[in-house]
Amino acid sequence: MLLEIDNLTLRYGRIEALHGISITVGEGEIVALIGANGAGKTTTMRAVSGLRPVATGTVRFAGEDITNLRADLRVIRGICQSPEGRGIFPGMTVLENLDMGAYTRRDTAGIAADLDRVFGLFPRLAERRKQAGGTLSGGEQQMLAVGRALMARPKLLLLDEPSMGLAPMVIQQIFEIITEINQQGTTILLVEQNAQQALSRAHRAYVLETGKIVQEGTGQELLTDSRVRDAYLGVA
Amino acid sequence: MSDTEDLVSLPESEAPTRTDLLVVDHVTLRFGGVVALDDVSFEVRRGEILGLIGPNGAGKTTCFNAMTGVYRPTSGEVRFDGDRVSGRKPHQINRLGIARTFQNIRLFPEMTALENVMVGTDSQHFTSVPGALFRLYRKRPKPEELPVVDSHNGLVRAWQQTRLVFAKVFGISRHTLEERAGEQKALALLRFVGIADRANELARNLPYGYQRRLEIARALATEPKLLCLDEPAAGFNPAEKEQLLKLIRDIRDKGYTVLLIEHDMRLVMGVTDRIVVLEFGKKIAEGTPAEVRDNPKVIAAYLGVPADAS
Amino acid sequence: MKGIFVDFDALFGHLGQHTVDGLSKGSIYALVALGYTLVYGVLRLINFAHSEVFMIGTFTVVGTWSVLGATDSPAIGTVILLLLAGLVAAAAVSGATAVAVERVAYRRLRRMNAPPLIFLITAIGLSLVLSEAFGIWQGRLVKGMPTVIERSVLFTIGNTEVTNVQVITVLAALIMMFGLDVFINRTRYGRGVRAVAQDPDTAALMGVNKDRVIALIFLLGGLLAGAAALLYCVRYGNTRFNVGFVLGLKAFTAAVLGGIGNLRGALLGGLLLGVVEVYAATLTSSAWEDVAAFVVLVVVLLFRPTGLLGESLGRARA
Amino acid sequence: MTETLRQINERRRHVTGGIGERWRALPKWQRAIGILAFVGFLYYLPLLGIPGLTWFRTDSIPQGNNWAGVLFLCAIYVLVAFGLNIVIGLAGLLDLGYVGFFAVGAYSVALFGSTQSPVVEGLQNRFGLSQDWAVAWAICLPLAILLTMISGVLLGWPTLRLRGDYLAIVTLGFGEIIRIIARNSDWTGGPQGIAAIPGPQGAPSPDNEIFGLIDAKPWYWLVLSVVILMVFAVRRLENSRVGRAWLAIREDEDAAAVMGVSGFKFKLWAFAMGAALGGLSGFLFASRGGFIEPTQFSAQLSILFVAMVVAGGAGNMAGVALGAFLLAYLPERFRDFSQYRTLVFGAALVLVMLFAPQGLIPSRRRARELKDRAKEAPANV
Amino acid sequence: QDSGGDDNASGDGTCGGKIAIFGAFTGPNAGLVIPSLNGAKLAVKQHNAENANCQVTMQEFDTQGAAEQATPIANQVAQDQSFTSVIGGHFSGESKATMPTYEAAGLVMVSPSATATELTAAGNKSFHRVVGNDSTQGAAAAVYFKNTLKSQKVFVIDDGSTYGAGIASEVTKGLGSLVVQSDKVQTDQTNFDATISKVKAAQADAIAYAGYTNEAAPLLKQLRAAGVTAKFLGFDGLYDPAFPKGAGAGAEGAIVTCPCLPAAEAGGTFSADFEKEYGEAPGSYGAEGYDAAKVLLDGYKDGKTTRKELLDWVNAYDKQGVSKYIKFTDTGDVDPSKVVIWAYEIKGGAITPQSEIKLS
Ligand SMILES: Nc1ncnc2c1ncn2[C@@H]1O[C@H](COP(=O)(O)OP(=O)(O)OP(=O)(O)O)[C@@H](O)[C@H]1O
Ligand SMILES: Nc1ncnc2c1ncn2[C@@H]1O[C@H](COP(=O)(O)OP(=O)(O)OP(=O)(O)O)[C@@H](O)[C@H]1O
Ligand SMILES: [Mg+2]
Ligand SMILES: [Mg+2]
Repeated sequence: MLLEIDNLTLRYGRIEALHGISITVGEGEIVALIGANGAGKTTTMRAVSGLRPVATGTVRFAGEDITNLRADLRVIRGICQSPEGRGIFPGMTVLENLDMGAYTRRDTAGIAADLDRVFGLFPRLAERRKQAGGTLSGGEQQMLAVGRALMARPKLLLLDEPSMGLAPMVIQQIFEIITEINQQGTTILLVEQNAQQALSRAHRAYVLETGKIVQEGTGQELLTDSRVRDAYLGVA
Repeated sequence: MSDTEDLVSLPESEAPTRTDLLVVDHVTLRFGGVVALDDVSFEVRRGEILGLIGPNGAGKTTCFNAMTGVYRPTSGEVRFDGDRVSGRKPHQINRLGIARTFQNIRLFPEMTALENVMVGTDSQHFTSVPGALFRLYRKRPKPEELPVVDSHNGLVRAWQQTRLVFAKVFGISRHTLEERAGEQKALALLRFVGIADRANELARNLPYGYQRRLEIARALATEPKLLCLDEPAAGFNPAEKEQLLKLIRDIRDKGYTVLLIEHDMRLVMGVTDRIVVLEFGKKIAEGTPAEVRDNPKVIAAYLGVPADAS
Repeated sequence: MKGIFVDFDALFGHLGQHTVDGLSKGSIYALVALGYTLVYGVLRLINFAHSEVFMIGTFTVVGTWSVLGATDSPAIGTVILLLLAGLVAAAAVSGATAVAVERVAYRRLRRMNAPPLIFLITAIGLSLVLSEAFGIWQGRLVKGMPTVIERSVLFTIGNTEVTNVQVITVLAALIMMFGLDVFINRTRYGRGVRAVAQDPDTAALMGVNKDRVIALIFLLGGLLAGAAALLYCVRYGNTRFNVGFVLGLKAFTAAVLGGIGNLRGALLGGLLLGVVEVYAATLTSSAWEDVAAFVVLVVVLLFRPTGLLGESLGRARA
Repeated sequence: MTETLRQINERRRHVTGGIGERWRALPKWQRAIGILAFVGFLYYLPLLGIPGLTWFRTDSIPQGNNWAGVLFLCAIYVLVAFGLNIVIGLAGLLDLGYVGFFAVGAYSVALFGSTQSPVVEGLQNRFGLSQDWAVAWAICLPLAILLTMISGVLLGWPTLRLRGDYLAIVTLGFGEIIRIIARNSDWTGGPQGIAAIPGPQGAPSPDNEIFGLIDAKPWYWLVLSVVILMVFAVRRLENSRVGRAWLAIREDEDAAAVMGVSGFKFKLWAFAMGAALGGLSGFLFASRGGFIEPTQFSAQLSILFVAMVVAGGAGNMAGVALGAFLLAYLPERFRDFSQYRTLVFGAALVLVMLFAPQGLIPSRRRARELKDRAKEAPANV
Repeated sequence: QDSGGDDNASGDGTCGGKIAIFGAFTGPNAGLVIPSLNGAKLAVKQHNAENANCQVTMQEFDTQGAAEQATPIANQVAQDQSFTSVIGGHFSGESKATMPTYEAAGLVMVSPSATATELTAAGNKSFHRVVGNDSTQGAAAAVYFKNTLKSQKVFVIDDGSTYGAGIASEVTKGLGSLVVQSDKVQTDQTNFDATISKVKAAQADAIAYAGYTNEAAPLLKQLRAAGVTAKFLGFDGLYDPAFPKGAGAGAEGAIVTCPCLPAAEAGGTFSADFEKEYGEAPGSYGAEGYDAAKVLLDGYKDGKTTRKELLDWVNAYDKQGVSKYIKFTDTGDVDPSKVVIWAYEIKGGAITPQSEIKLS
């Protein structure tokens, strides 16, 4: 198992946002997390990437206990997150934002190649490479956030609602990219509201409800599960 | 939701007429080399729900910004209900009757949900700062506005009684009355959008979906004639989108005119009366949902697949 | 005596001279301003204690020189030795002080995510502690020191005399500013600094060690303040326990004038402020130079609300 | 050392928190009685003779200072803190030049009320008035408030569009400009200052029985009464549409504007109100002292004012009052520290802020904000 | 710390009493005031030693030279009836701020060093000083410029303080057309380029500086570094060893005038006693501080114990002091004909007496 989350609790002040959840992500898998607003999906991501301190429980990555490791050190271990709300550096250009994604990398040639790949995936970004990140449109920022995460060449990629605010065509594209990079060997933990897409592309998935895991299974299983269909897929 | 009917006061509840409420008239907006809006013209008619769609970076949010005074068009102008919008400050434009929500939620994070909405009611206050300080302008209260006398403790009761007499003789300051009315209205609006259960929680601690709805309630509190929603369903799952769809319909049914930016086609197709499509800052199509859906230009630029793409 | 009388002859008769004087005065502002701007750019807080970091630098120079037995106008070899020793010592001590300031006054608050106003007050408190400590230890009156570089006129243009000390201060300020600019804008580490400035959480997600970056900017600010302290000593040959207060305010004004958080802005603002002050002092009297400085500041901000060059390290707009 | 301090602070927070809760839990009439008793005590304070408590008097040490005189100064500072609290605590604008308003208030009464002021002398000559003509104190009062409000608006008009720290440095400049003008102009009396500033009973003279030169008690009572009045006034503002608008602007000015709240207007009002209070306190300060000179209005004083507000607990009137009281009182009570006073003061400021960052008596809202922020602080950062 | 003798030794109740002394005993200009305080302490100590049955206590109040600090102190002293006389204030501002209060309380003030001319002009009944005022010193400096330095073009600079602006206007008056130009600097200023270029442009051959050491030392240093060789003359505000130290080699030859006696010239054994007590020569106003105390102590010795008696006593005082012959005019100034103004020169980094400046 690449990532093992065991019995994790996390608090915001007095509010307990996660009540002991356990999730595993195997090497080479796409695992989706779905759930309603406020279920705790983002919170889980933050616990994995190290942005929020954990109350109890452990997080293990590639066998190492990283529960109390600093966020920047986790990046070096190979965990990279594309955060909810995009987290674009507003005063940096598109190019610099992408470079930030490769902050911990030293292989100049590899970085250049990856840059080309990202620009190939999102031609819009190539057009705007000198524009300040903060002035991009919402969707452009989303592309930038995903592209930046790709630049880190992580072992484990955490994507928090990558399709948010994107036009239908681009959404399609994003999911194709996700599948593609997964096939190239990147493990992915994916949070998505677009459960249809997420489940059909994920190997396995978990359903979160108010801070607890209520269901888990393969993507296909959940896609056909009636409860899931009612709650998260909407009336067909 | 029935109890809100009388509290959410409506803008001249006229039947949808053909008259245009908002006119975007040949608006061009440049940022340095980027042409975000290129000679865009369209109008929003009273009582309708108009959808504004287009690929990422097409200029939709920029269009909102030009309408609400955040940016000034490079050329062209926006007219609202006969008044020029361009050149006015955001708060003045709000008083003309345009309210909006933001693509990246912008609530007042350290204020409670209720307080957030009450900020929206501010524009209905007539009391000025000295008025709030001295509270000299007093009105004869209606019976239901009088202080209640309900305590069993003699001392307290005496005090309440004094206040009652005082209010009867000297009236109650307009400020106090306005505050109370504002609070009632804010509560009603929270109930209307369905988040009254967490009215006293800080906005920053509300889940995402609640925050989105709170933004809508806050915008409604300013009693706009036109409500502009910028991707209200972003981050919602399909079930939640369904609820939102109902909410937007309810809003329209109350007589508001709505301008909606949204990428979720099911929502857009389900709720709008007409749709304007932008691409690269230019308007490429306009029409009913059915017309737009089948427009090859729109399909090529935006939808990708002919049918419902969600 | 008159209130304000304006003497245009005095100003325009020697405009070149006043400009040169102003530039050399302003370059010291600029160096100190860089320290404010760095910290402000990253943490969004006015590091009020930075003026004391500078002050301690000047006392370090005094101490080093007196240990080395400096005298007035020594031989050229000794001059270089004294300057180098002064620079190293002042930069080291100021840098260490700046890092210590961060440790003592800010780190705990940073961990608590306290609002900027709180930092301002601890900074003020710490600034009082440092300057008072020196006031008690070193006395409250000016402290003289040997004139290490004898002033001499390098060249004359028209009626403008340019001296060696002026050239040294301005050049030093320019070199250090550009060095810093390259470091922040061109290097990987500098990009890390800017990332922390704009969004600390996301920066951590990109693998940037926030604590190290913050310590680094304090250190850089301190080093520059140390260099400024040396230049100040060379130029003025005096220091005092409260030199930092006024100079710090001016330097901060300069940073704001140029666009706080913007390194080039700090340089521009510092030089401009120096020139404005000298002009104003010539036109009327030194008593009014601060008024002129602030009026210029207000006028500039009216037309460019984020300073001459705008903010750059920090959040741009959005 | 820090460990024990932290423990002390924890205990303090525990105790004060507990007191606060219990206090709020009391029935309204009991609270009213409590408040009345406290106010009564405040009026009794200059006579303080309760055994055991006399230790608090500033004249209980050999080189001590007049107790009522110090109380007067404390009360003045409390008034200043109230005014600055409107600007900083409520409207969220950092004003580092508040002393400017204090000075304008003080100079208003000095320039128009004193027979020795160049302005009055000018008026006398111009209109052929007698040598002891000057504007009456009672007229100087509204005049001072008016002038400070105008200066607040004049300062605010061009600068309030600026954000955060830009405003801070501009206001700081404003304070300095006021002082420099006062010091270098003839019509302000220049560095010599202005003497013979009147009080409620006219120009200072040994015959003034109540508001005289020697006994500071009546002056203290006067200012205390003003302070109490202002408590009501400021609370009214705070708990009104105005207070809410200030809060909204503090949080997100653009969003507030789009909701129809004019940021500029309310910020200007905050400035004007704050200025008026600053002017009022300057006015009272000058009347009491009978003499002012420009050095009394230094930038350091502005910074002290800000420290009072923040250390006390910005946004909370009880907090800023306590902050102001302590910052004025402690240096007087501990005169024996002589030249170490400022050093100790600075250290105390650092410690207070490090261990009680929300201030001594935080505003409940601010405390909540900070608690949330602290809890949320990212791990290991 | 109470100075001079113990409290309980007060004699038979018809003698002795309590003096309050106030001034800037801490703060940047404390160096100017401490010698005076020490002088006064010495006087009290000697008095108490000589008059076992007439013990006098002196209590210090530190104002840091600030008017707003001095005011509550004045209230304290005025209300505490055990205080029967006051030494102070040391600076003009604090004196001006507190004079009305002390007058109202009927307390006599004897100041060793507050020199502003206007202090005695307003007709205050309480204030006296044992030092010449600024107009005397200004006039003396003008005489010195004319007669000794033979200056033709004098550049007058002041620091905008109560003290500096006052004395600058006096010296300007005395010099008349010899003043070529003037300039103002400000407290804590460090860069004097503008002033220096004005001095250069005016081609002044002498500079009068009215202010304190903190600005004068760097100014002088920068003047010399910029090649200005004009003679530099300062007033008693610079009568402080820190001045030559701060200005370094540039200070050599600068003149400081002071209405205070060189230690060696002081009457009697004062200088020796002072040096024995404090291990250093009496600096600025040491002798004046001693005299101020002595005027009052003589009154106590004479059995004057009420505020009223002491006020009358001081008004009528007429006796040789260590710094000068002391006799007050109606306005409280020391008799102008008895005032001595000395010129000191900076030699080898020390302030050394040069000559007395004779006004006539
Ligand atoms: N900063 C915070 N402070 C306090 N509570 C918070 C904070 N962030 C999230 N919460 C609470 O934690 C719970 C989980 O939130 P989280 O953001 O993880 O949900 P989510 O599943 O990502 O929802 P969404 O789909 O809206 O993004 C919610 O109830 C939310 O109110
Ligand atoms: N301040 C600015 N400076 C430069 N370019 C800008 C600025 N604001 C917006 N733009 C550009 O203008 C274009 C239109 O942006 P806008 O935000 O209106 O897009 P949008 O239609 O709302 O897209 P999305 O659906 O992704 O939110 C984008 O390409 C954006 O990069
Ligand atoms: Mg989320
Ligand atoms: Mg958009």
